Amino acid sequence: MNFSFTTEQEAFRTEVREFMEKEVPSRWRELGYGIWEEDDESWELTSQWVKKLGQKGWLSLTWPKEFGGQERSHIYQLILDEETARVGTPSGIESMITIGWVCPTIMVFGSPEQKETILPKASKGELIFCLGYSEPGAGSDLASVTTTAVEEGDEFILNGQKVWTTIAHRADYCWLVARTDLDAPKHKGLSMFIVDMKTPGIKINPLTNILGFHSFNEVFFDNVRIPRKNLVGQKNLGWYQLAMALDHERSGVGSPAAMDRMLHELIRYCKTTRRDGKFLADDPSVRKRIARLAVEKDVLRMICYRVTSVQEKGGVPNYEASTAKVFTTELMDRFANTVLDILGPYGQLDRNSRLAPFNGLFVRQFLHSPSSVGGGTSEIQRNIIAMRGLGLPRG
Amino acid sequence: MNFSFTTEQEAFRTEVREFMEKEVPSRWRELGYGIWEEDDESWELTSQWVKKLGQKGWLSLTWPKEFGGQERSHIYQLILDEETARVGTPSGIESMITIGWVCPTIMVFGSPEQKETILPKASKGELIFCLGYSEPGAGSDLASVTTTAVEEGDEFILNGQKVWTTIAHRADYCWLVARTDLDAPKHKGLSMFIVDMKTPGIKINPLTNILGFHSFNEVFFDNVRIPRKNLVGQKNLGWYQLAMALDHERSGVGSPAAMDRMLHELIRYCKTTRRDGKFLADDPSVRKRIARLAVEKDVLRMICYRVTSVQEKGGVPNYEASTAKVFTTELMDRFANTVLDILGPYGQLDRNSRLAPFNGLFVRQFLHSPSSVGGGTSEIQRNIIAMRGLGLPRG
Amino acid sequence: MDLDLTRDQKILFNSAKEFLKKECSTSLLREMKDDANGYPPKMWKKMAELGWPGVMIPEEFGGMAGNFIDLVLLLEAMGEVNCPGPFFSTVVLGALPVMNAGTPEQKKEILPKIADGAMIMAYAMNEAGIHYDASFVAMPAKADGDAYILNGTKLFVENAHIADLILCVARTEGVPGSKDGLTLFMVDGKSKGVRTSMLTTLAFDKQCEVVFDDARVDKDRILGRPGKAFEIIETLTEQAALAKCAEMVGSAQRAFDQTVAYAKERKQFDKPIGSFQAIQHHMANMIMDMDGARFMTYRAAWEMTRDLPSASMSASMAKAWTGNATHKIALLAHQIHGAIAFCEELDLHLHYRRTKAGSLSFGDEDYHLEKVARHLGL
Amino acid sequence: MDLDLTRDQKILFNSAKEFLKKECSTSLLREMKDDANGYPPKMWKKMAELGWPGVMIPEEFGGMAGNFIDLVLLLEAMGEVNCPGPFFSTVVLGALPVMNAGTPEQKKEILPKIADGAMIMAYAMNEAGIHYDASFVAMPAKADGDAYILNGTKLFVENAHIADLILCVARTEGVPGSKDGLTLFMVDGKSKGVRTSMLTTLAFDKQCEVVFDDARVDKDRILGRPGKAFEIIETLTEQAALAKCAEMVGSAQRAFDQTVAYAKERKQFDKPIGSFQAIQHHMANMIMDMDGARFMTYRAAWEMTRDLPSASMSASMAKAWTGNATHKIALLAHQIHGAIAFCEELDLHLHYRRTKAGSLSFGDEDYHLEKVARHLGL
Repeated sequence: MNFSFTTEQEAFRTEVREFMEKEVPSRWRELGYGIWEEDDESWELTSQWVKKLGQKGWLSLTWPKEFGGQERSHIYQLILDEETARVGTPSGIESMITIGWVCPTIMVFGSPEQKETILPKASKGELIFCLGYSEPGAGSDLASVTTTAVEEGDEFILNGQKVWTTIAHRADYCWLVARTDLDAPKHKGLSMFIVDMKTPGIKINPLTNILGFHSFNEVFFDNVRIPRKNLVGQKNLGWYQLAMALDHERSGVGSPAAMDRMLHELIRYCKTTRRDGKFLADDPSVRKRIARLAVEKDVLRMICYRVTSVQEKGGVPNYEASTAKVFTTELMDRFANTVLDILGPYGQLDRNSRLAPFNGLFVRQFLHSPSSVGGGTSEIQRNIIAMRGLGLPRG
Repeated sequence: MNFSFTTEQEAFRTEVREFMEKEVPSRWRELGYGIWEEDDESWELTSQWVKKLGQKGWLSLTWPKEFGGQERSHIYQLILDEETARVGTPSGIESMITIGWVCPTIMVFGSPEQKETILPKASKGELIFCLGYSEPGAGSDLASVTTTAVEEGDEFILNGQKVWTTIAHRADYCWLVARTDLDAPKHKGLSMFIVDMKTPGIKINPLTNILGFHSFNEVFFDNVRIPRKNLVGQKNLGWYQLAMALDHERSGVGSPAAMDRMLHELIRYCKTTRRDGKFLADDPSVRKRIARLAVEKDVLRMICYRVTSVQEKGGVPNYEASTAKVFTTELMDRFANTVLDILGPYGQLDRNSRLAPFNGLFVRQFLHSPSSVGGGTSEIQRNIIAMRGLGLPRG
Repeated sequence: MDLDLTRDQKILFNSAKEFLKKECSTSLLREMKDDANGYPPKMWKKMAELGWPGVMIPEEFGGMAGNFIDLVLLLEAMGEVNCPGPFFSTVVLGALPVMNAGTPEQKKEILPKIADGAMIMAYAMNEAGIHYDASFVAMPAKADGDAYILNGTKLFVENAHIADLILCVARTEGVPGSKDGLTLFMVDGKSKGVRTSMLTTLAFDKQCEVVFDDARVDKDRILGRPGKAFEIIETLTEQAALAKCAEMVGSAQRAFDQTVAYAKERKQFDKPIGSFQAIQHHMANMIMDMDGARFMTYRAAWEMTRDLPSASMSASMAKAWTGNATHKIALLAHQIHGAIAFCEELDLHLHYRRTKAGSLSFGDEDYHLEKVARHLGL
Repeated sequence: MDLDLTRDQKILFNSAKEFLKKECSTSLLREMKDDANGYPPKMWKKMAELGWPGVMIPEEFGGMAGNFIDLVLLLEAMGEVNCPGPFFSTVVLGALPVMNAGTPEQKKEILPKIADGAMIMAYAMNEAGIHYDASFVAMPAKADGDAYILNGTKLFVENAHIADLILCVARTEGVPGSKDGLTLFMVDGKSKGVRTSMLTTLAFDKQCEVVFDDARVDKDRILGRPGKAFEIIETLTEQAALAKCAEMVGSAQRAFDQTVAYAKERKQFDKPIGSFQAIQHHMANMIMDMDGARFMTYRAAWEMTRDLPSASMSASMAKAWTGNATHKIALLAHQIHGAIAFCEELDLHLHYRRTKAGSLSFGDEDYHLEKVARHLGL
């Protein structure tokens, strides 16, 4: 049992932190955990940033050397995630998808050519995927996708619609699941594809999210021709490959560090802000609420550390990762909601109001969290925890 | 819309309250809501008490006159329930079963002879039922009872086992559900019976509950012969008759009044008790917790009043009664738990400790509530609320 | 005892919902979000024709002489559609204090105009350093001959930008923290020395920062007695808190209704999601929160109509419960909808925004629990 | 970073569980509930042979020289079976403060006896008027020649009835509320003027009321400096709070394990109840509470072994979380079991009792949250 980091790991943390402090544009710090602003300017910032990380080799920290990685242990990844979250980078969904979900799956199931085309560029931040999973009729029940990919000679002809496709309008490729066998039971007829977003027949329809940003899209596929070489792994085994990708996806072990920073700023605010005749920090109820958030944040940290601890021993954290995901999502809800309560009427003030505490950070966090269902709702996660973690029977 | 009681109703409340204040033995006030002590002495007290209520006509307040009732509106019943709960009578499960569940069902489905034998005596408190529903394999899934009643001439031969049978060892009759058609689908082969507990072949095995009282039992039936006239309603339609009885059962609209009294005593205690240098009542966290209990207690009151309000207009409150049941159970949990927290180390002190606050009332309440699943667990209740109340489809 | 609406109440409630369904579409909300005024004057005029602004104003001043329950029902209906406009600030924060504390002349001057829809009001109490407690108002009002001179900045003043009359709390005596010395001024919204600018808020309501820069108010433009405004403010806060409950109840009810419909219709794993126990139990919890919020609000309103001493505690209880309960409903509504709720177009987020903003206005849970504690004798 | 137990820790933990499985059956608990001593001396002797009482005592005094993690693992194993006996009061509340503040002579006198299982200790701090804060100790100790005379009543003194030595906090100076002036006396449990009587408690633990009636204690029977006991007590409270966490973690884990097994085996509606989503989600919540409690406890223990400054906050965090979390687990365990859990025979209630009693001892959630707040610089 050991809750500390080695000297070498701490040195890496210092290196990352110093880099972050120097390099992260200050406007990002106000955006909130898991939120990135969506306009051309901020996208430009983001993609430069990802490239910078790529140059440092930090996108492929844990990758095997044969794929251009550094073969560092998962603890280094944890440290990187923590420091990235702490400093308030937009935490890059684009690198999360590409680096966190797509590339590890390609390493296992991809063809040599796919590995060669994708991995080196992705590790440099020069190549971005969007995720073609959800459809209007297939959300939690992902296996029921109806987008079809019909084999025709050396190609698959893709028809159908994806939705909630984050950064489809920015991505180079789509990591897509489609039905290749219409007669098989629904889990058994799916395949995964790498789809070049410049292929003719793809139409993207932007959607605006409740924060007012354009971050996700509807994507329509009309007789889109995918070369056979872009099929990932085996035809009709897509569901099982995808399930593995979801195991990777559920992590997000840096979030407690983001909360560290938020708590730190909140505490400073409460110690310097008088309301109704006293400093907020002197209100017993405020003290208790902040202390409780701090405790819950550390509980989450333990749960996240366990994910890394399992990985470190060569295991695949599945239910552990699900607990981390559920706890993160729900704590972020409580966190933002509690902070708005502490701020009182000031909790309503959004960005660009002169008096908005933290320039509205927690308003955006408050709006962002309840619908963050990427990678499965909390309900689905709890099913996974009960069935995979505790061996309870399927319902 | 009207949240008040008429002058006549208020006069009835005064009458009940004065009666209660005078007549209720003081030891009952320390027992806790929904709890009754189980020894011969306390049973004697209880049965005398029920008879007293019977003499006042208060057991059959809302019954039709033809069955010896007073045909008072449900509001009078509510008032009676409130005042009974407030003063801290053990709230008589025995009259709850007999008066609340059995008799209303007999009025609808019973034979003239059954009505004549049971109702007048029951209304006087001279006749007590226990409830033969649960079996080792049939709890939430009540329709899966396996106790059989096989028709033979003018009798049914009963074989099987019931469990958690509260007051079986005191009851005159058992209100029992048994399987009369072994081949029918499980909901369609059940019948209800009135079983005289003195019939040969009945064996009662006492169980001790976690408060240390003997309140429930295992009951074994070994070739018990029930005369056909004791079949209630129609053979094989028992499930539907039972479902109706459960609708009545789920009420318990007096509980907020019990909480009124507990809060009142708790507040008095906090105002006069110093801990760690200040009165408990001056601790902001204690103030907040008590205030929250008071709010929740009034929310429960509104939910209970609505049950009565629906009944008053001739409706059958089903999902409303389920919300009342769930809320009561869960609030009682929170209530007891919160009070123990407020009492700190003193919260551990049970009856007969010199310094036990409220002579351990909340310890017993704390122990009593988590397993109070009579009439269906909170999970089952929530299913009912969703399906009956909101029309959500069956799972 | 009868928890149903009376026939008249039902008619009022249903006709209000009918009217708003027609007049206050979600596309209107979208427009109004970026509209300078924040509401369509045509809709406001129609409301006035229906008598809404005068719902509680006595007949002699052109009102409908309704009671607090009627007000609550209108607010609930408006809450359902997240109706924008000057109703709350004019009727709850304007008409009620004038009815409560105005002189006969003041009533005669102001109430008929409100009832007509001809006067829009706003209420300026909050300042930097205040969450809810008016006794910490610091803004000075200095006597100067026949007038007072007001200087300072007020915050969270809804509709100040369109208000004909601003009720402004200022200090004519004493120090911040003292209940004595507060005075309620009726300031002409267009008068010299009053500058408003818009705050950007969670619920897209039109809350303003108002700077009083040597604003001059005649001495007879005072509501109640000079220095004695605290009690008027207390009553107003109580009424406003309860009125907010009604809005939140309406808003949460709509989010809830949408979610029930969605849960029945949306299929996953070949079944409506509403058939899954997890969803069913969420919804069972939602309806308990919903019913609790509604009937706690109705009870307090009913007690207010009867001037019962318990009304004050009941209002605080309602507010302490409703903020949290309706927030939980809106949150679960999002969760049950999943990704689609993150889409601006769905409007669900408006309910999520409104219920939270409501819970932060006129006293949050803590503030009202402390009031309840005092009522309980703690 | 590695959250698993080391090989040695696993051996200790598993062998402890093995031992307790054999020695501490539920039928034993049933007997001990009504036993005057409250524990079987034979079991205690065997524990001593295994070296448990000396788990943290240095080798020079006959101990195992283990660290706080070892202690936590033993307590967790004991928590699983709700093990009765003098371990907690002797080792946590006795050995630790002696190790922390004793003179070499005191250590030499006491620690070997503890390690041997020959000495049972108890800790008497609480009094009427105190929940958790020792600075409110009022009981006077008056100097009288070479001795002090103690008079007063102590409460919640676990195992006082069997203690050879009672650590008693009394006031030699100052007034209640002051941290100065507290002194820790080592009182012979059998001495004249010490009377114990049993309290009836939720968890069936043997907590006593102890009356000191002109009890005479020699001046050299003081732990630490006279009047300066507060810091020793603070450290002890922290350690005891964390030790309680370990017990609660064990107790909740067993309730949880039983519930998982029951949910897989118990069928209703022709399916194991564990296949119902409502049950699955309850259990998912339970495991998050469980994992949180366990690793918060382990982390604090690990930090204590390293004497890290953060250990103090981590211990308070662990206690603030664990009380509530393990209570929720035990409560849901009851709920999932249904009626059968209301049966005394099932033993589930023992976990429900123990976790709650633990959460009320050595600081509840509020107390430790306030400590956390202070650590956070609030």
